[in-house]
Amino acid sequence: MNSISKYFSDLFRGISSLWAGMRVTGKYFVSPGQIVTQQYPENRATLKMEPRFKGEIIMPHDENNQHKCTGCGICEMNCPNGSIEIITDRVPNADGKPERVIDKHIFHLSMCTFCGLCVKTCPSDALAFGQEFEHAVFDRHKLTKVLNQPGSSLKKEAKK
Amino acid sequence: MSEEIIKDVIVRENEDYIINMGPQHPSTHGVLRFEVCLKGETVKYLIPHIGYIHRGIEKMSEAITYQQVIHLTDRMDYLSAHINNEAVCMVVEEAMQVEVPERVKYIRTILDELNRIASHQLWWCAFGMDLGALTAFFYGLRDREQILDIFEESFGSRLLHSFNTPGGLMHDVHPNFQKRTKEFITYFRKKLPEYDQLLTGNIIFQERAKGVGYMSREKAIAYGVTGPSGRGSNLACDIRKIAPYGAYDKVQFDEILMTEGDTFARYQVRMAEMWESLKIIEQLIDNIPEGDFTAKMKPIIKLPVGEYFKRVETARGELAVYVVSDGNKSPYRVKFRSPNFSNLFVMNELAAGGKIADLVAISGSLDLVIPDIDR
Amino acid sequence: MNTDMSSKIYDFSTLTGSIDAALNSWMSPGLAVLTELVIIGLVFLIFYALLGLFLVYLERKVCAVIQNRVGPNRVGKWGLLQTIADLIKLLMKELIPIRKADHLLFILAPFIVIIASFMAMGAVPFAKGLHVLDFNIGVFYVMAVSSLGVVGILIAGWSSNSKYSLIGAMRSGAQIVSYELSVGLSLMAIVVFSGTMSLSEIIESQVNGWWIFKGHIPAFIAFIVFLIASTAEINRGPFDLAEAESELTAGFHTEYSGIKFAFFFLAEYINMFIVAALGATVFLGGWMPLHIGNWEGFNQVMDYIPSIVWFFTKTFFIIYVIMWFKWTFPRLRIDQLLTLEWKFLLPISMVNILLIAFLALMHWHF
Amino acid sequence: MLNKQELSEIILKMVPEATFPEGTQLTEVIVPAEKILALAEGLKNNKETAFDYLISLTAVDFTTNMTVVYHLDSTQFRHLIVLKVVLTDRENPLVDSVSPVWATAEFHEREVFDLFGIRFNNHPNLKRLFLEDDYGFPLRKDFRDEINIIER
Repeated sequence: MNSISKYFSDLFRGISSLWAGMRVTGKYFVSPGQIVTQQYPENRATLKMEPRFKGEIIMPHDENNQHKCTGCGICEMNCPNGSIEIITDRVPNADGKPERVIDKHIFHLSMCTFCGLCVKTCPSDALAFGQEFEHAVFDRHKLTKVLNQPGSSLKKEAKK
Repeated sequence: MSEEIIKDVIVRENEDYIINMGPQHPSTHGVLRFEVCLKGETVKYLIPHIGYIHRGIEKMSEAITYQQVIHLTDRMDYLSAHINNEAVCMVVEEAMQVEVPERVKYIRTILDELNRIASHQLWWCAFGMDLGALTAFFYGLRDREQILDIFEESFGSRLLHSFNTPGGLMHDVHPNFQKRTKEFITYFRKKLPEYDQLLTGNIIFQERAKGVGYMSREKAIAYGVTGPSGRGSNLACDIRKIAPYGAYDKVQFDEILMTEGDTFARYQVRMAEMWESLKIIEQLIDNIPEGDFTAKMKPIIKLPVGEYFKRVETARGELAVYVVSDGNKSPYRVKFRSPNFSNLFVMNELAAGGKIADLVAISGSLDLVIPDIDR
Repeated sequence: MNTDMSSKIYDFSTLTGSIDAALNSWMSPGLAVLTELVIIGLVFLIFYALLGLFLVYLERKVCAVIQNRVGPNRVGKWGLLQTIADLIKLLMKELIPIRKADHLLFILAPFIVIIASFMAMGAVPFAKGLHVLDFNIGVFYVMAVSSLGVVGILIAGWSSNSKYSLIGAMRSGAQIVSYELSVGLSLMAIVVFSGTMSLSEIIESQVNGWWIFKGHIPAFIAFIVFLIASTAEINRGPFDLAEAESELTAGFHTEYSGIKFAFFFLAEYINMFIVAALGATVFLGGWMPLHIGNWEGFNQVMDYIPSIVWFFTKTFFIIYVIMWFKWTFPRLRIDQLLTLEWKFLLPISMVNILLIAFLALMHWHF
Repeated sequence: MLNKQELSEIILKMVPEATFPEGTQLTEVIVPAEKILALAEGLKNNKETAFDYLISLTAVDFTTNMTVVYHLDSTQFRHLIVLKVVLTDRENPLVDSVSPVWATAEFHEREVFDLFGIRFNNHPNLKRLFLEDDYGFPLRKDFRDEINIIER
């Protein structure tokens, strides 16, 4: 006899478990307020990324187009996959002695894995993470960026 | 493929009915190919083929410094990226006898547990989808977004976060990290019962999962299956209990062990582990000690000559890092004992005799991440 | 008493009668019948296509809201043109010929599936008087025709020369054949109650209350069995083993592309509509408004809602329940599927038929 | 839970030629190649040691020799031990396979064969795991591949 009662108890337990699952989906069907989708292209104006978001590597320039990169090449050494190339040249400074100045700070965004070692190990904190994340381009070479803007120069400050 | 392999496949082909599940297949969660020999619906035997995503991480790490190896390891098991990074950092710290500040231990353990919950959530989504409950996928991902936002706010990246460096953390956690984590705990405590209501209690799900893919404790030990998959067969292999690291010795949590050893047992272990992780975070989140977020470390790290070994409990099992150092700034040899590599090869024993649908359920319950297998 | 009540419901046969009279006045009777057939064919084709597209859109929206997403909202006002865009895309897709496939059968399979659902659509009573084929064996006809679809699926699985589709076809063959038993038995329950097999007479017999209320417990059991078995019959919900995404990628229609895939896709949704319409007609009284015993006022008010609205609300309610099944439950394994049918549904519906026959004999139903 | 002293006594009883290097993080044992299978079975079946869990089997190329490293653990006592087999022959390194003792060794050994070229005799099916057949053995120190690997 208990096999028959087990048969029916299985049946009702099964149906009640099915109904429990349907209650969950039913609850979400009747509450469209829970929809979490963000309409990405439309909400581009209001979309603000976190301040620490690792979008890309940038070299911040202040108002009179000066940056802090001395061209020492420590970031180039620390980059695991060689996505930074520093080109420096010798320019005689104020008192005539030739001094190393950064010419081009080439950054291959296509090879960068955002590990952040360059930003961390830079002695003069010249690099930082930008929040820009739309990097889709049609031509691969556009991904090779020169971080120091043309006509920018080293920001002179009291030696720490 | 050389002729010998092609000839070998042809010979096997005309005897048995062989289908290839993978490398592009919805339920292999990555580029893994199962060569399945079928008799009608039942599986006779199964040969896993791997190597489609072998990047040679161990070879690469012989050419780069210890800090740079860190961000290679979170490309191995990308769902427990933070735990992998922490493993390598701890090997280096122990080798250099550097004492990490208390604050770093607390933060690392909280982030490990958040990472474990996020990984179990994604496992729950994929497992539900494998068995056909497509809605489970979206509920799991919706809740996982909360954790990824917390990570994004503190680390800057959601999945692969190189936040650990030997000696401590890259920078300190975000000021409202604690507030958001506590919000997440209360939020997720309301959502977890819904997971059980939707899938665990469901009679169809239980029929699909109970009694499928039984793995005895001896077989688990023989094949080196660790993590929740091993604990489903009553194998106490939780490294957080055996060799506690970080702040695990200051926390009360119990190791979930199931005895049935089938797919449903492994499922229950992971579901219960989510509750445990919430408990661990709750005990730690309020008393993170003050202090600096990294110990003083020289820029070039050179490990003293010798061999170092560290074991860590990732979301999928035991990750062991074995480093041989010859004194200069990049390791002489690094071996990552990845949990998925051993968990994978028990598939043939579990799937033989079952149906194709069981094969999908078993591979889902073993929670395989393929880049961790190939390294 | 019930004749004058149903007279107040708008009768489409007046409309069809007037068209018939107009046609006969213009041309010879033979030609009139021919043009009527052409008109019915055209109306059906347009209705078929629009309904298929709308159901696909409805499913994607329902599933989206259940899963906390928005669903298609880019093409057209609320994404309404999405399915039309999909259809055009599928029309433009190249029909990839499969090497070493059995070409005749490969092309024939989608047509068999479409024809089967077309023929079944003919016998559905859309509203009072709006009924294309009113056989006196309506239920039997629909059952027979809907089992033609499985032949198309088997041919598709076999002829596309791929292991996955062969497994998918074998699975769905076993599934549909065994679930037709329970669908048949659950429809039989109401045929025993109403005494006739013709769909319009079944609806007439529900004038003083739908069978699901009049037949109380056994009719409710038959309705539940019908819902489960018909979801399995159309390869949907927890029983979609034929095209199980996670195991067989796409089952029997893996190799199909372009419009041939669209045929399978559309046929699945039209089958869902047919099954829902059949359930609504037999259990929930088709286009018959909700009448409760002798509450005159209430019945009068119910009659003002046109009968076609009644039919479509009931059908779309059942369609929603079928969709609700699909987006909640995991998939059954092939052997569990068959044990569910042979060990649970079949005995229950057999006992149910005995119970109903006894009730009908003793007139204990309302 | 046995400490280094007790473990070394038990091992010396089984394999007299075993040597125990000092100053290592874990207890290490260097064993001659032909004795490894016997020691493996002994350590697994011995009740006090019960090393039934092979954590990992790997190899290190010390240019002068190739060392196969076995990390063992016991699920009962949770004490760790590291076995090492030193192979001086670089052209055809050969060692007995321990897959009869631990099932997971079969695949670890295939990986070591794939990356180092160390052959394991009476291994059930010694084929490469990751790479094609004509590719060399990448983890050897003398491996050169001009196309893919850039020497920095």
